[in-house]
Amino acid sequence: MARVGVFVCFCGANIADFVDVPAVTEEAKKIKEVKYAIEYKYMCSDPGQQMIRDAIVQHRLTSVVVAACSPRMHEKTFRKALSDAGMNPYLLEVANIREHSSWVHQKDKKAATEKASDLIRMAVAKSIANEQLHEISVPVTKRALVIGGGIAGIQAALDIADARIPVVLVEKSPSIGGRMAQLDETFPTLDCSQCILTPKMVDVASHPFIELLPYSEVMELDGYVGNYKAKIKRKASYVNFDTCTGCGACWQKCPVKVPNEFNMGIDKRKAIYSPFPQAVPNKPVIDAEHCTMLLKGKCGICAKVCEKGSIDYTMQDEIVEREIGAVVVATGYDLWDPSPYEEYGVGRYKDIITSLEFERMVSANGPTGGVPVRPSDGKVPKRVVFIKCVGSRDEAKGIEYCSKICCMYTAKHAILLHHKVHDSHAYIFYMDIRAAGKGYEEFVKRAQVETGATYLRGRVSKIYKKGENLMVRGEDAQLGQVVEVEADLVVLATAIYPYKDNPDLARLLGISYDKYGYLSEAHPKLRPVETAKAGIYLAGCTQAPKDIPDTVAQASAAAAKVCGLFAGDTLKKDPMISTVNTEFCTGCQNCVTVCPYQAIVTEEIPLGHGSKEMRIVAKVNEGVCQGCGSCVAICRSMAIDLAGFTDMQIINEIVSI
Amino acid sequence: MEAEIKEKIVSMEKPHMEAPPDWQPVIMGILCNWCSYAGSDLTGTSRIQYPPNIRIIRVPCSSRVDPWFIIKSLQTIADGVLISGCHPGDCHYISGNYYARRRFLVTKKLLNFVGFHENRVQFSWVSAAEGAKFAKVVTKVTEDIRKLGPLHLYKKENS
Amino acid sequence: MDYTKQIQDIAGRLFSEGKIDIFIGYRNTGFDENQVPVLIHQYKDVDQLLFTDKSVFNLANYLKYEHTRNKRVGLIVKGCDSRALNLMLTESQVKRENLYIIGIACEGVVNETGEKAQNCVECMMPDAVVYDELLGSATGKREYQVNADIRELDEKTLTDRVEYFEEIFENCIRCNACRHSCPLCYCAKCCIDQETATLFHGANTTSSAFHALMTWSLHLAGRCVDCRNCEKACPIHLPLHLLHKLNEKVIYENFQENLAGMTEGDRGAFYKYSLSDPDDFIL
Amino acid sequence: MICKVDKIIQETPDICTYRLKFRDESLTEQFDWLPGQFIEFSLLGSGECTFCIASSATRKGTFDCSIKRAGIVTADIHRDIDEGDEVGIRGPYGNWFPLEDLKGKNLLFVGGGIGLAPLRSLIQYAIDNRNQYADCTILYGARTSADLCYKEEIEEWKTNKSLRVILTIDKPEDTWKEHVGVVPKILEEVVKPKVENTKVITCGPPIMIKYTLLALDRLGFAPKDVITTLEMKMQCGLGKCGRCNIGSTYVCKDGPVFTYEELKRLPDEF
Amino acid sequence: MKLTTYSTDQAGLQAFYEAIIRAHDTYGPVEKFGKFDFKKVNSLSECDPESPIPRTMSVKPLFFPKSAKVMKYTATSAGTELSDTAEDPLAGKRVILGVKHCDARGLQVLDAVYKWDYIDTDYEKRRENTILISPRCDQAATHCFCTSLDYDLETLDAVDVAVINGADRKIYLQARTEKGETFLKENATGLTSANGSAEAEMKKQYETFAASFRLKMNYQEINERMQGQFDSPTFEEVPSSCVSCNTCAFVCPTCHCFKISDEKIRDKGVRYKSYDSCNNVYFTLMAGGHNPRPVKYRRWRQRAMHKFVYYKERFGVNLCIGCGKCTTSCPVNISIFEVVTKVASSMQE
Repeated sequence: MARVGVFVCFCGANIADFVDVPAVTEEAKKIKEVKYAIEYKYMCSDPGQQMIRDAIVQHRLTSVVVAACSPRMHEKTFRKALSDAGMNPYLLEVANIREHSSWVHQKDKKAATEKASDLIRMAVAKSIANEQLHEISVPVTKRALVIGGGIAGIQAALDIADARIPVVLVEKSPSIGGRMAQLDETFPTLDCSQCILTPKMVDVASHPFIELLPYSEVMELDGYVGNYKAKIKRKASYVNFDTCTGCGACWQKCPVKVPNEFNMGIDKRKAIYSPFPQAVPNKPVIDAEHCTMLLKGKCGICAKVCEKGSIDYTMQDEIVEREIGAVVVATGYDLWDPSPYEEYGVGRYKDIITSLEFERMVSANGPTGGVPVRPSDGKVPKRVVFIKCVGSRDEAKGIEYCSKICCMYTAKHAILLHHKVHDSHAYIFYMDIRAAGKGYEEFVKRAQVETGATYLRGRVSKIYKKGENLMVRGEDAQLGQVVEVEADLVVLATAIYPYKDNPDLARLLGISYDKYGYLSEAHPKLRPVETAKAGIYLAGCTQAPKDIPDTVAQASAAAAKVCGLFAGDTLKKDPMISTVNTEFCTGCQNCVTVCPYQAIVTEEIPLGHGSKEMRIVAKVNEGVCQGCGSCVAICRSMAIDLAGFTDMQIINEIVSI
Repeated sequence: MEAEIKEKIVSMEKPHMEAPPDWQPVIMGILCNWCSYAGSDLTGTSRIQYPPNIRIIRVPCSSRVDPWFIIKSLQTIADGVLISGCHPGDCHYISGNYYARRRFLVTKKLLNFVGFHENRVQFSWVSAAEGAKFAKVVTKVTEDIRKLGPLHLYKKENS
Repeated sequence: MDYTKQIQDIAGRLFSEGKIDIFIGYRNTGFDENQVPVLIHQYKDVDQLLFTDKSVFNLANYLKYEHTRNKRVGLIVKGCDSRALNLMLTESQVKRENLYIIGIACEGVVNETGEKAQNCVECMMPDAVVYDELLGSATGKREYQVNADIRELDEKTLTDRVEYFEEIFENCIRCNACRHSCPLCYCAKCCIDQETATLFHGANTTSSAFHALMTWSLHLAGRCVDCRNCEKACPIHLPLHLLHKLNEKVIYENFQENLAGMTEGDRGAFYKYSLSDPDDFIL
Repeated sequence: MICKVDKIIQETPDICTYRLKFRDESLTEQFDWLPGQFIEFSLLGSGECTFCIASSATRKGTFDCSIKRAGIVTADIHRDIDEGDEVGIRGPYGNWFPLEDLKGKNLLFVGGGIGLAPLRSLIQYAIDNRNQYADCTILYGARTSADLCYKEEIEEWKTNKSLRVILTIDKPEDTWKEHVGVVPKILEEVVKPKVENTKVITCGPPIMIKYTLLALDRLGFAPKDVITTLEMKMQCGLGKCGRCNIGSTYVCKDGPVFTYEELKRLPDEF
Repeated sequence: MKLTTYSTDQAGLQAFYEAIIRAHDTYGPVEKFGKFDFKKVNSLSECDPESPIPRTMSVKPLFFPKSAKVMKYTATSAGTELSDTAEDPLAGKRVILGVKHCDARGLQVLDAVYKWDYIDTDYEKRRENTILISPRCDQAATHCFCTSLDYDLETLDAVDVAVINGADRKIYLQARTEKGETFLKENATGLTSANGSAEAEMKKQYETFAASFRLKMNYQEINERMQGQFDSPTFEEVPSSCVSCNTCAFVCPTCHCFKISDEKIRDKGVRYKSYDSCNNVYFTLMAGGHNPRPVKYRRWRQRAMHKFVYYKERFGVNLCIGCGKCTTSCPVNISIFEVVTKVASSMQE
């Protein structure tokens, strides 16, 4: 029974001055399905809404058309009026006769009136095909998974946990801390990285709402927003963390030496090791690839020296499952491998190091005790050349983007060098100095003034050996001439680059990534923290190069998103989502391909009634679908339809004028 | 003059069909909710005037537009169709307008191939901030179609 | 091109080894020179089989019917047929493990007048791309060429094209033979089949025919493999390939797409996008 | 012919009865039908559907069509038609129950779900011509009590001393006081009809018909004494469009009322 | 019965045709997309009445168009108004040239169903107002078997005027019906009367024609045998290569199944009656999902049985007329001749 009520709004003079409202109402009455039509001064006012409510009851209306302003303005208001009258709010259609007629055709009242009538006719036709829809509620598991225990992961975990939401923090290395733990001092304030980081690390370890899973990796993520299930591999550490006290006897006695990743391979660690002194948890793990006991069954010294008997060579990888509602991905960054710069002699000359190696050297807890040394002969370098944009902004050899932090940390390095080696001199080859940020420009100035560093604008074309030293030949673009600098040490500010396994992670999580491997945000401007998949958020350099403040800000933003998501017991969703008519579905899965949210999965249903043979059909996950309709338009068999914008509704609109 | 007439003949579907004197084109506008519809609202709030020939349908995303909406519109009342979505990269649904863009190009070329003038079906990217652009686009499309005259191809009997 | 013997041997072997339930091939009608598809269920019928340059029909079409579903099927595919089959595999319509595919490195089939068919002359990939066994020697991918009829029509004025196509749509009787004979039109409920077409309107009028054919060709855009089953099935002999070839040309020229069905997993141009797709037609 | 919808009665969640009367009242007199005949009912814009007339011509002025929401057109009918709306009808078409043959016989009506609709026409006819027929028994079943049609009228029938009304539903329900069980079972176990001088008129879903026929067979009914009405896709109702062909029989002209004996002679298609 | 006969030569025949086209609303076989189809013609050069068989479509669309308006209506809040469609474009007096005998026989067969019970007045009117001029076939096409079905050229009243090639390039025009006779007499300018003299020549022409048939069946036997073959397993085998494309029914001169569909735009609607085919899966699909013929072979069985058994049972004539159009048009060349002979012969085994 189609009984449509049409309510035409004067909007004071806004509509009435340019559209003949009574004529429009009369025209609406001529439509067969319209059983009631009336005009009023302000439909959105209380009396106006009361008219709608009364008419719904009195005239047993089955759908309501309000001809007024844009649906983007008052659709919610009128929907509420409908539900107050006991009618499904989605039986409302709004004909936009203000923004689309009276306001834009002010010179031609006749045409504006005609157009308003047509718009109403379209809305009536659409409303006849409207169906009762109900808000979708999806239950939520209030537990967050944070992948990565760097500063981004730590910050996100703490912020979420402080909101009394349980967090599972997964870190692949034995300790949390990440890249920030490797840094000495941080720009632009030169406060000690460890000093500000370690308290946070300890907070994580002791927080009642954080479950820390170090030395672990996420293997699988199933489900959808609010209802994910993660499988996490806890790699065998061969040390019983419950009993280990972290006394260090084992790693002192261990005979096997391995290049130390934490110090960028400058020094050695043992096969049983804790990555750095302030590690959290401060428990050692055995590196199974190098431990002779595990490799050959000989040795066993650590087990002997351990008073607690915490060493267990039989330990196996363990898979743990956690039900979670949201994920924050904070896997950080890797350094770009500068080997394409052959002209620099990367790999050939020992005294060319990366800035992170330099960072470790100048670090007080670093392998050289805070003094930079030349890898070739251990001498303290006096003339150090810093080359910026190694890889960054270089389409030919490297990558197109700017790594964002190199300008700043190179300035910092110049200062640190000056602090550690007072009679040193820094030469810095740069393309541009990008120092946008609070106190950044000042910091660069400070570096230039305080250290007297020579900033040379230009690209380095060649580095060659001259005696023990390196000759750096480059162009000084400001002078327009070639310069050569003799250097004891060359530091390359290599680009930030995503981890190689980022694409794997992205596939595992079902989110998208860009051509470099950075995980993609849902919208570059308006949704920089969300991914395309609902309930998965990004923090830190896994999304794009960032400095620490940006990373922390994004981590907190992600945490806020998680907290927002978990604010209610269920997630409320607009019911305007896709539905599959399995009878028509051919199972071609094109919809699965085009869905930007992976909201469509497949299921098997019997071929016919009671048939044993099965066929594949598509199934929309209500929790994930956002209602864009991409799948509907590509579905050839018309098996998918979009509630609220069904084919029938749109065609009704098209054929009604 | 002659060249003009010739131009007219080759660019028209049915040159011998004259438009009735009081004829006004009808244009079906299909706009995505997040950019173009918001943009058209802005046109309204800014009181920028445009020809009253367009009838607007709101869809969530330009990727919701199935080519047969266009065909159906052309077969019923419409003399032309305008479809508008978000600028590339701005899609509220990430990638919808990219899929739509491909479909639109093929649809447009195919319709042109079977005899619809290319100006009968037009597409635009209008963002929520481009109220003035929306008015410009509608004006252009309306004038284009007014020049082409009424559409006579494959119309439904009762349209 | 005559692989009659090899095909009989293979089919015979497959039946005797119990590897297949049905073999789909070609046979002579016994009335004239025409070959028709035949579905063979047992060993004793294999000597009916033959394959020459008159083996035109795209046999992949039979995989969409109920009587071959979930059966183990052996069939012969030429280059274009195999690409259709590839798409059917990608779109989960058939299971690869149920098929034994005899691929042909096709030298082109002939049309009614005995000349090499137009689609074979312009064929870009005559070799079967998916097969268990390949007959003939593969010649590889060829240059893309724009269909001759399309080129000719493109040069005509709009008014002329209107006249030309009006005739086509006017003469269409909407028997839907085109849709039924297309291997890629496997939908159980086709949107242009009149009975389900509440939204499409069912009458066999010119406007309905226009709507149906346009929708149909857009559903096949980026998927059509140019086997011309549709055109052969059309009782009115409408040049249906024009619609498909135009789509193919637009897609090939603008999106640099491979031809439909060249690799398994490739769904066709409408199911992916590139950031650098042409944008100049958009205001 | 244009009819106005006089009243819509929601029988069950998916069945509505539409009480129709002619817009042009002069047609009311001309329009005459016998129980078992059908009409073509069109909702302009959606299409046409075949429905049996569910009321008897002995009750003139209006006539009823009970429509179950099943396909595209019926869904549109349910959605779009409102009291006072106009619909198109053609008819009446088809044959009717062999009223003459039934005279003086005991009548046993076996109906299931919407299948009561064609029987209702005959039941009303029989009530209005009560003296022409002997015992009348009505066995009516549905899946649940909510799926029973014509509830009010059934209550009326129950109070009618000359009718025996037996109701059943498939599965027990708390408030249900009548029989429980599928129709064929109740037929054999509760109704236990006399075979002599009895004609059975049955209509219902195919599965019910199938088992009812078997049950009747066991009870000893001759096929010629079992009458049913067939549903078949029809479009013209005039014996032209060819849809309702079963063998050389046109259901729309030679049917829809057939005896079981006649059905047996048809090719085994339905 | 005496048949009015005229004789002429090729040029005379052309002149006769041209005169007809000038004076009457004339239809003829026009070449479209390489095949001949009946269209309205304004001059003889547009059409070729002698165009060979097989042609795409029969004359059926001129009597039973692929889509015909049944009625129009408007529905507003003021009420529903029905209106008859505009004048039937096919109802006027007209002449059709180049009708093959099988086409004409097809119409005769259709008459049975159209004149049964409810009479389709549109069809009847179109039939009444039409003169069929039929050049006799000289040579059977590959799939023709009309002679086997008793629909040979000797059947008298199928066409109104028969055009027969005689000896020495003589052409005879013979009126076969009263309507034809009146018409022929009215248009006999330039023709020579040849009443009674050409019988032998015509008979001879027919005999040569009949001898050119490759397909022959014993219809009586087949009809009898088919009656018991409803459950024949052959039905499941034979049409397995069918692609359910419906072409056969659409081109068949005697297939008459149709469907009714509505088109409604704004408040105006049109109801159409359009071709349909029993090979279509939806043909018997009922609301609610039950379908008595869900699989291909059942639909094929219905088609074959209807053509060769049911129609005969009901109306006394066989529905198939042996024109071979279905086989020619079939994309996989399934021959109904082959199917029915196989089914009929399977009983013996």
